[in-house]
Amino acid sequence: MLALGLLVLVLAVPPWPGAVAVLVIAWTAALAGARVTWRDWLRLVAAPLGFALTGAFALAIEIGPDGLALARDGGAAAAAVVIRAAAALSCLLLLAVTTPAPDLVRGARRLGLSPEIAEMALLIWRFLFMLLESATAIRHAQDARLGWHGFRRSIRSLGLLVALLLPRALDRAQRLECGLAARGFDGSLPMLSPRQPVSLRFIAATLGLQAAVLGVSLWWS
Amino acid sequence: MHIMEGFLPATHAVAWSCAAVPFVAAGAWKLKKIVTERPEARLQLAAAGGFAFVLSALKLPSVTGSCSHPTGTGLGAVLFGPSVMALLGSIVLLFQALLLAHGGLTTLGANIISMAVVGPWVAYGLWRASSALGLPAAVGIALAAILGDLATYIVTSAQLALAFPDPASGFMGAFAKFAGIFALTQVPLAIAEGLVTVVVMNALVGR
Amino acid sequence: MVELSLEARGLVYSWTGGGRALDGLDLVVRRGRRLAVLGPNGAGKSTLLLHLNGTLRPEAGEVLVDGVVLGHGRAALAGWRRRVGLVMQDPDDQLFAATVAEDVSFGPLNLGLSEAEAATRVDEALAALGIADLAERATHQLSFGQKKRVAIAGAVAMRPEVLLLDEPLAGLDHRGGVLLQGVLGALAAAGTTLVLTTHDVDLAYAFADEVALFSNGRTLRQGPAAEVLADRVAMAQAGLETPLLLELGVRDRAEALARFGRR
Amino acid sequence: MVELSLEARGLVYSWTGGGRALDGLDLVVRRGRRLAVLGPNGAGKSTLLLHLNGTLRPEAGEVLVDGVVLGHGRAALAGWRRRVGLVMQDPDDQLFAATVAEDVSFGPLNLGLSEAEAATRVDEALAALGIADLAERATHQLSFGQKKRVAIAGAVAMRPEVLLLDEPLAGLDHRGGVLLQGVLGALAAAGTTLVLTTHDVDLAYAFADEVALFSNGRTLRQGPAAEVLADRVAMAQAGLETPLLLELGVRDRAEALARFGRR
Repeated sequence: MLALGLLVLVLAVPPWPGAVAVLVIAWTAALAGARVTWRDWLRLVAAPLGFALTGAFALAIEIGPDGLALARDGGAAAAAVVIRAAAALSCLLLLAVTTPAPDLVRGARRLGLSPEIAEMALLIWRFLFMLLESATAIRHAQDARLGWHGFRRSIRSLGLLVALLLPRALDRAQRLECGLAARGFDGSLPMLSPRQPVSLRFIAATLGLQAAVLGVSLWWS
Repeated sequence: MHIMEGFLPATHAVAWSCAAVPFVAAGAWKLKKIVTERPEARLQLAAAGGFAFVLSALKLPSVTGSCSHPTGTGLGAVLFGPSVMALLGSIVLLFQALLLAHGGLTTLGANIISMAVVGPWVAYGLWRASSALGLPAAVGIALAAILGDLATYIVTSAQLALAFPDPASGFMGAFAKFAGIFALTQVPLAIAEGLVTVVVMNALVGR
Repeated sequence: MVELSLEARGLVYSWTGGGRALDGLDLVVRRGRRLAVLGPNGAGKSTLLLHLNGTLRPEAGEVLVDGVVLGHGRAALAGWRRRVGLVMQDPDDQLFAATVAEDVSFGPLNLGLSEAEAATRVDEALAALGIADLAERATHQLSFGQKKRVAIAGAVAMRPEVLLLDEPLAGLDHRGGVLLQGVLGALAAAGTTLVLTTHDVDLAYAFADEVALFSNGRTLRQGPAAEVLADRVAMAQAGLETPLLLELGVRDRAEALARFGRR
Repeated sequence: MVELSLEARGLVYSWTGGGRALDGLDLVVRRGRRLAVLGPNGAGKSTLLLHLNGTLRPEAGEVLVDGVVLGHGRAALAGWRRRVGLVMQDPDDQLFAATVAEDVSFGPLNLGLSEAEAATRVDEALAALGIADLAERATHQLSFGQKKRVAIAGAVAMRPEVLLLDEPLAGLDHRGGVLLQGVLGALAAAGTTLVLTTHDVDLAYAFADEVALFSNGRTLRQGPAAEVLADRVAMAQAGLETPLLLELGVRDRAEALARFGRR
């Protein structure tokens, strides 16, 4: 909730000072509020760094009549985009570390998402963890037999891994079908969704904070 | 190639999301049709979605970046048809954003278009064309994987160019810029992925 | 109350590609008892369980519930599965939902119960398995032992008369095994008929009233646990060892369990 | 020959999202011995093995091979894995190729051996595991016990000095377990140092020279098998039972094994 609201704000307001304020709030909320360790948080933040840098580089240059050149104001424009993206990313991650994805799917369902899609999303969620576990185990086993030393071997190992994983994924689906049949599976997947308590005080505080960020950035510019 | 969270301006984010809606809705409609006809396909579809996610989480050797979407979604497209992949791909993209910080929520629409719509359709079309031409399955699928990858990357570059046109040379200049810079990372990635796909096909056929 | 609960007569089933999984198999499950289906790997134990709850259809032979031959039509199967629950060996083959409570509610809702009734059943089943505190936990974060208990809760929530368990203790350590045996004992005491497959002779001895000894898709011998397990000829034929306690001459099970408190 | 082979000093490793898998773990593996790493599920046994062959990198602490701290650079890791082989618990995770011979050749070919040399290694490894007749079989058609042995052959073909085995007997029935123990015994006799993890106290007693007792990511006690297993306080702390044979007062392992011929 806090994270989603902030995310909208980031795109709506100019990067300075709105995005910077959001960045600070998101980091504080994650590290102090949600008690994420620095190590985990930095690892998450670092993931899309490559995209940010190459993308920003593209923004900073221009193709003029005499070929490539540093763009006028390109540096500033690139910096603005990067700051905004960093703030937005922080909001996304704040959401990711505080709210499990199934809760989001259930929330979306309450807001009118069709049950088939919600069910499919939740099933994919379950499958992806099972398959991720298998993939990690296979990767470790290959590594132990020197399968990931050198480019050619790595390509081969990865290919073998994927080839092993695909039939496994389908096999898993078949076995799950068998296991669910024993519990009366007839094609639909009914289940009781947990209800989440909503804190009014939290919502009020969130809205207040967001209004403050909006106000400050509008006043500044 | 995922456009990261917050990289697109608000108007573009909204526009791409709107553009993605009909495809996802069509995918949802197709999904309903498939599961009414074959209830057991539900679990297979979910397995395919999970598989596509795991592929995207695997690191490709010696190249920065990870396996991209087309292998997984392309494969799903071959199994279940490309239209339903728009939906599965969207779900997978959402989870990627949340779990791996690949892509994002505001850029979800743009990423859906490039990776869950264009990628699978290109891969599917190539696969159909190659089987119609009587090419070996391995060749067709490798081609589908490589070109599906490249198509995705071209679309992404175009999306970025539209959002940030070059002050001097406009859209075309910006497109050349983004495409040129991302080629450094994306072309080796596509080739590596094509090679991997060949190994995959050989191993699957050998089984 | 009839004493007989489930019965398999001359079941035959082949794998695709040849090879008989079941080869004229007979088995009798008596109401309120604990039956261990004991045999080496590949003897056809899991395949049997899938027949006993109607998931697989035999090529020949039949399965009877309370003396009535069961069909494989939609309605017949639904009634069958209401009465006979199955817990598979790998809990990942049975858990599909994102959280524990959601998963356990699947069976009761399929029975056509209301949301409120289903919620009661979920609480009851989680309590019976001693995992009420896991209700809101994410399925993929559970340990193997926890997953096993959630899978069993999913079956228990449907209140079956007979509960089939495939290798319920496989992969569990001592503490996990003891815990699960306690839970199964309580279910048995509450009147549920239990059928479990295992290749662990000590478990069969410690837990079952009756043992059916399996080999190559057939029942070599079925009878009281201590008798069957002490039959050296049949046990050797099935490729199994005599339980250590029996070998040491501790014939009385109650005494054995009291003296060694194992498992 | 140095007596020391592998050593772990103060290993610390946390899962993403908190929770310590290893919490200052120490372990000594002596050359030519059979060490059982014994502990309940979730004690960190598998995580330890992944550190001992360099797959995982500890947050603190270090692993030494013959007294030299091992780095995680490319070259160092290659040398490390050449000397320390790993066999994981689920054979389905480590059989990648279509046929048995092809799969077993994966490691030798990665060592840079020629096809002819690799073929020799494959034959040798299959013979050591007693499965020379399976060479041309498709991996997915094997039984569970056969798969386990093929997986071990895949590691043995690299001729490691130390072989790490994660729960090697899990899921095997009596006959399969006896067979595999024979094979492991032969490998040990040929000079391979064996480290196996298990939660089965009887297996640890029957098979290991030395036992390292694990609990919550730490070594509670390491020493001669009979001593550690008879330490009731430490065993209870790890949530394990005393092996039945020890409990019965059969102190001499050779005698125990001769008398009962179990496992």
